[in-house]
Amino acid sequence: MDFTHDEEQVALRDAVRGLLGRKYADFEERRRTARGELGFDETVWKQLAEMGVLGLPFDEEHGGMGAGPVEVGLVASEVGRVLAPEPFLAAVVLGGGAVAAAGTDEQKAELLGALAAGERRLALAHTDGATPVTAAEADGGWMLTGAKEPVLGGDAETLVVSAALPGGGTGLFVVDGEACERATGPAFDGSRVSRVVLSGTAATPLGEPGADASAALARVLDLGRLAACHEALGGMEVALQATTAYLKSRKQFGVPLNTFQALNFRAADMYVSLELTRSIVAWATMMVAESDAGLAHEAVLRAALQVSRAGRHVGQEAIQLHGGIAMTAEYLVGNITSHLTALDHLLGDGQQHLAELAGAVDGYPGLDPLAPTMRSASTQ
Amino acid sequence: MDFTHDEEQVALRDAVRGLLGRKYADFEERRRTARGELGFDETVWKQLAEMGVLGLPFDEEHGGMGAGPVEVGLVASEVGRVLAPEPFLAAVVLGGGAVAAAGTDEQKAELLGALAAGERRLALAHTDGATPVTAAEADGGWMLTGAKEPVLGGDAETLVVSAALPGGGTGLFVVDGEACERATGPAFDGSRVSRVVLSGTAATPLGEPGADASAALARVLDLGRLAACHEALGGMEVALQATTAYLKSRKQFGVPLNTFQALNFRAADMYVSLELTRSIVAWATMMVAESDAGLAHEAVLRAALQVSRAGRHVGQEAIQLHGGIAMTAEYLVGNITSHLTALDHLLGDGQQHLAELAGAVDGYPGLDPLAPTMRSASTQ
Amino acid sequence: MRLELSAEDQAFREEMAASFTRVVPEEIRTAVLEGQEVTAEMIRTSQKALNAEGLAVPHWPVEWGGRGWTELQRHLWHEEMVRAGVPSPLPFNTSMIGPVLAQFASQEMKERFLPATANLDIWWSQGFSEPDAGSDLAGLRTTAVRDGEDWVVNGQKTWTTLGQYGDWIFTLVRTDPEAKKQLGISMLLIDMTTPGVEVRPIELIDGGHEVNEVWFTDVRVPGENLVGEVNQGWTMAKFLLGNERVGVAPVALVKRMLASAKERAGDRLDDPLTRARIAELENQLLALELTALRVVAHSADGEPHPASSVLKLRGTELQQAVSELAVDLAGPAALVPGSLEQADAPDWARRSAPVYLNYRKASIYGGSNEIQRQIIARTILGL
Amino acid sequence: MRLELSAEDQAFREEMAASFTRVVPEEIRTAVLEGQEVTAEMIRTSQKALNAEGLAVPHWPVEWGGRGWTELQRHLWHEEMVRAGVPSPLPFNTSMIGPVLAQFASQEMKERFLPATANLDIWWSQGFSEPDAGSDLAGLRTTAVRDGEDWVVNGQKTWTTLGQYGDWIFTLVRTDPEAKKQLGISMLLIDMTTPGVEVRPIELIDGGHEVNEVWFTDVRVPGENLVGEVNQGWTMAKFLLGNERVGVAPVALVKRMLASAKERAGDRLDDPLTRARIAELENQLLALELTALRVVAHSADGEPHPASSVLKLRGTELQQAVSELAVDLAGPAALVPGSLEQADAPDWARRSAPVYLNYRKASIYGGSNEIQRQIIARTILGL
Repeated sequence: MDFTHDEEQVALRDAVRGLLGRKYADFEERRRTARGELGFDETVWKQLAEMGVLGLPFDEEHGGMGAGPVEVGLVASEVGRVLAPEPFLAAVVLGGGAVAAAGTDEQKAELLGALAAGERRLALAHTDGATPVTAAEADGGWMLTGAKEPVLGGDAETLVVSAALPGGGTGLFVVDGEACERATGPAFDGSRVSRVVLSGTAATPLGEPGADASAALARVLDLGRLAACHEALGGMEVALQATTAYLKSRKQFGVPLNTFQALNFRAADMYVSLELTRSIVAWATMMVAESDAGLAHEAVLRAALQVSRAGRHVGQEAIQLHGGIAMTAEYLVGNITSHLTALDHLLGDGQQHLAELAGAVDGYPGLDPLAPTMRSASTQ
Repeated sequence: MDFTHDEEQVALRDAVRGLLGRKYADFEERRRTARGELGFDETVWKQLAEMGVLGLPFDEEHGGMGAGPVEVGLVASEVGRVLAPEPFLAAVVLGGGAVAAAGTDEQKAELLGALAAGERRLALAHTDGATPVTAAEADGGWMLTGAKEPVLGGDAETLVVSAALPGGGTGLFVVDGEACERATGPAFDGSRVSRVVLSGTAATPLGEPGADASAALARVLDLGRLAACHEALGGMEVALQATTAYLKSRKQFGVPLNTFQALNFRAADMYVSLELTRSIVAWATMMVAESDAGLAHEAVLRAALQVSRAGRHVGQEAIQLHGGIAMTAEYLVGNITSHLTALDHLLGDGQQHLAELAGAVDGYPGLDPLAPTMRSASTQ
Repeated sequence: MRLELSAEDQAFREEMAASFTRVVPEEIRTAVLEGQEVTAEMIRTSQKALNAEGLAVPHWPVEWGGRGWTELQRHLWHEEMVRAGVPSPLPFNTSMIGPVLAQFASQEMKERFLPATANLDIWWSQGFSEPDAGSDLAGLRTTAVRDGEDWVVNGQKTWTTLGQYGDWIFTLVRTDPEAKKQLGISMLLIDMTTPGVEVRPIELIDGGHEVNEVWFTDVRVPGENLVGEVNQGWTMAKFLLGNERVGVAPVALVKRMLASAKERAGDRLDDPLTRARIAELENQLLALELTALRVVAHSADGEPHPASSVLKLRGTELQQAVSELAVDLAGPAALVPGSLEQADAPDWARRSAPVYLNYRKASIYGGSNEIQRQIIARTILGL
Repeated sequence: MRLELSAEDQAFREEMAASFTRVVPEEIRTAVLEGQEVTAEMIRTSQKALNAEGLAVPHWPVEWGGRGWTELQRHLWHEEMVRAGVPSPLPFNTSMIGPVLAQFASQEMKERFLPATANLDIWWSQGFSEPDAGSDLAGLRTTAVRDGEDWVVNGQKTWTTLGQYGDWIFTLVRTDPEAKKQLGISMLLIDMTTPGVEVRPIELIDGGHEVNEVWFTDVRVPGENLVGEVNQGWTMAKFLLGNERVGVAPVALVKRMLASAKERAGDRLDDPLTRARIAELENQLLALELTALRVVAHSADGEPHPASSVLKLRGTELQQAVSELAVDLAGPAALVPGSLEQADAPDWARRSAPVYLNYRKASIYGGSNEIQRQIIARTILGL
């Protein structure tokens, strides 16, 4: 049992923090960049590629670094701290993750290699619009029809699209972004989000053609939820830091705000939320790294439930304890709250996770994080 | 629309407060009385009879005062303020209420007359034990078999017992207390509570023999819930008063506790809970007095849900803001919290009420307390 | 105790409901009810229509358009107005500067400004808050220096809501730099077209532009624009802030929001947790509405009921909770950009998160909820 | 990062689990697990059995029976002990006075008291709190006046838990009435059979008798019973209070309570709201347990991890929430008197409300949750 990071992991974190922290130390720079045509900074993206971050979780033979969920979490957390607009979650964790989970060796080498090199962005188009996407075989090839929305980072060069297979099950397909009818805009938190319409659009099956990729997809979604947890955790850390700093420096009625006990106690409750979240996210990360898919899925849901609760608590209180200033777009803290809200709704929110967990609640006496099955053997 | 009490109602409240407040001003006197053999003070009971309180909601022709839920609520609230151990809720509202709702004129005159005169206590035995009570006809009479527990004030002279009828439906029966196998003790809050076992015990049908009394029973339970709401409200009022008085007088670290803003804010939140509860309980009382059974039932559930939430909030915070002293049996405040807990579980708790309300939530656009149907006509 | 409204009040309520749908154009009310953008033009049209029927400023003195209604009737007027989707009359005009002018201004100033204010011929902005002057105004720095008959104003105001549409702004300015804290402050009316007045937008986290900074650089204001006496500003400010009784709890608004959320919930109403959450919110809202009714029913003598301080606190908490519910009901659709011309996600879902974020302000402005708790603890509980 | 325990720690955990069920009689553990009354005799029997196996005071210095375990091992020891239904060794002996004596007492005093303390041959009571001396002890009034070789003690202690079983009591007494606040205080060990010592029960709202007042009237205490130096009491008190690290969050206890509640829920588990409530509590408890593990895993150097202050706060909140759940699961059966010899309501249901009421204390004693928030705000956040 060890909750600490090793030297290499610390070095990775420091490097990413150095890059992103320097670039976006001034929040105005982040706003400018996010509002640019691309929505992120191409130079930073290239630098992330050079650091190996864009191939972090992929096998070395496919151009990756062979790292795991712990390292991905470290990077996501740094992204969350400064709200870096680079599409790490969308392109690497979700898009690349789908290829890594379901692609053939050839596909992995091609797509992940290009991704890791910063030459091609991927995105996972999974959430269906009103017309769910279906796949059909025609003329020895495949084509997709239907709509996906919202697609995070859906303006990527290459999309991985989930689709109902003719024989049942869900397939994953590679689609050229340019071949789709796409519209992209900023979501409420500034993330780039697309609607993707497919109308008999040519698609290449990811992995074995026609094979059900549900398990791979479920795994990727869990990896996405977990990375979102880390991103949220980074944001919450900074929100609390900013809040305590503000309470110490801002004066009202002639005295600093931290003269008011009620405010300090609420900051203390934010700290409690944050620390509990830190623990369960770290644990879920290790579960994903070390356990089978079922346990990993449950662990991710548990972490995401806690993140949902804590993210709302910390995000709302950060604004309230700041007052009006945190309502403004040019101040970091309110934007963190906005982004926490987006992360909470990307791949299922707390209430949905709770409902899933509640469904199984009578199947075991209690939880034991030290047991291999996560279940305590009996009441005793 | 008028939330105030008229002169007669104020006079009633003052009279009851005069009697109970004087008797139990010293909480030690209340403890002593509750621990006595009878569990309450016979002289006070007689005085309540003389004031007409024991016949308050019953028709004048049956020895009652012909008053309504508003007056019953006023009395219950005074009982709650001092935790008076006299069984007003058990004997008058529930026991007497059942007779008034389902009895023949003759039964009403006999039983309610004796109750109103302070000569005979009644109790409603409704909650079944492990063996639900069933009724059978034999030799031109009726007999009951099964167990009731808990029965509030079940050591009364006369019991009104609910029982499954042979032909379906629920009947109400009058049973001589001495004819049952009874055991009585103090519930956790000191209330006298019994287990009543019936083994072919002779019983007299209340009202028309063999007729389903479900509607009457439901009405009585609602009246009981409503009176419990008022009792709880009285307790909460006093709990908040005691808490603010304590915060002003008690010193810690050399200064009065009300120097600490976090504590004052929590007292303010208690006040908010109390005022919201006061409003909805007053409203439900008027609904019961003026509306049909269905609307009255829903109104009672709504009030009871709010009382459940507020009772826990106010009761828990009253203890916490006092500290250790409120954990002791000789101090009023902790006993109020205990009694609030008992009231909350007597006839269904907040979560159960919520589940019932939630079941109907898609049947109307919104609530409108000023509309005759309690429903707003449409979104607009 | 009596539940139903008196026949008179019941008739009043029905008359209000009928008037609002008759008087205010349907396209405006539909926009409000569906949560679409309400333009400044719509607000102007609506208020002029209301004013023509005597429904814009019923709480003003009768000689200036008031109606002499009871508190309960004013409550019913407000609730029916919100329920019908009528944009509330501009609060800066009708709840803030109007009553102040009616109370403190010279007859000449009243005649000049009050009719135009009621009719929204003048769109007023509020110029109280400054970067270093919050609830206590002690740090107020904007100065007005006498120069001949005029005042010369320099300084900066902030959080000026809808200031981009403002014709005039009522300001608090420091006229005696020597006086301590709230003393030495006066109220000055400033034509926003005067040279030296500059309105700068503040973008909020919901992406919208509803507040502004207003800068004053050597702005020359005629002496006659001073309200009341010099250095009487704090008195007027207190009067103004204490005067916003009606509609202090956004009950009708939250009811409308909750009913809409329920209507839009669709399949998610199959989820028992969602049903319970809605039922719980409805019950809390009912308790709040009943408290509001209790307050207005017993405030006839003009004395505020003690429970009135509960209304803003719980009202804004519920407003926020309902806006949070809407985001959860939207789910991933909340992420679909509002800027996309075509989308499957309905408009309400795409607006849900901005609305949620915007309403975080509700517990901050107009006396933050911490201030409300302070008032309850100190004034009511004596702590 | 690594999830699983090291092979050594895993073996340790299994050894603990096995030892506890082997060493402590089953009837005692059953009584604990089923929530029945645990008698003083059971506590004595259990602790003696543990002590014989070196499991009673593992955190003491090795020469007095300690085991030199890591913080993680001590955590596992404690959690497995609670899980097995073993009554915790008497905290007044093992967590409070034992470590103080080991640190501050003379060799002679250590030899006289420590073995008997570990083995519960002496049942210690705590004599710190007084009616006017809470967390800060500044108001301490019990005095000890030198008379020849002896001290003569007068005053009153309160909240003395299980004082009715006490053989000895460790007290803080004022030995220098001139010194300010916490200065001038000494620690004195008093044989409770000494004339002038009187224990008076305090009944609590759950009907139970677990705390007491202890009155001292001219109690003559041999000079040799002074711990350490005169007027060193505050130092020892701080040491004692800061020393209760292990088991600060009642994680295993709350887990046991929650598992029991779930087992007993029966039909009520069909209710989705109850299921969700349990699932939410389980998740919060998991987060707490992981935080406890994180703290112990990284406190090897003896420095408390910053997050340790979270444990008591959240631990007691969850303990209270689970006890509240149990009352709701019991429903009306919670009202069936425990005194009835026969009842259909199960024992757990009849005990549920007293347990709930009793646990209201958890957020008050041992440093109230307000004190915990203060510590977090000041020490960790620098506010």
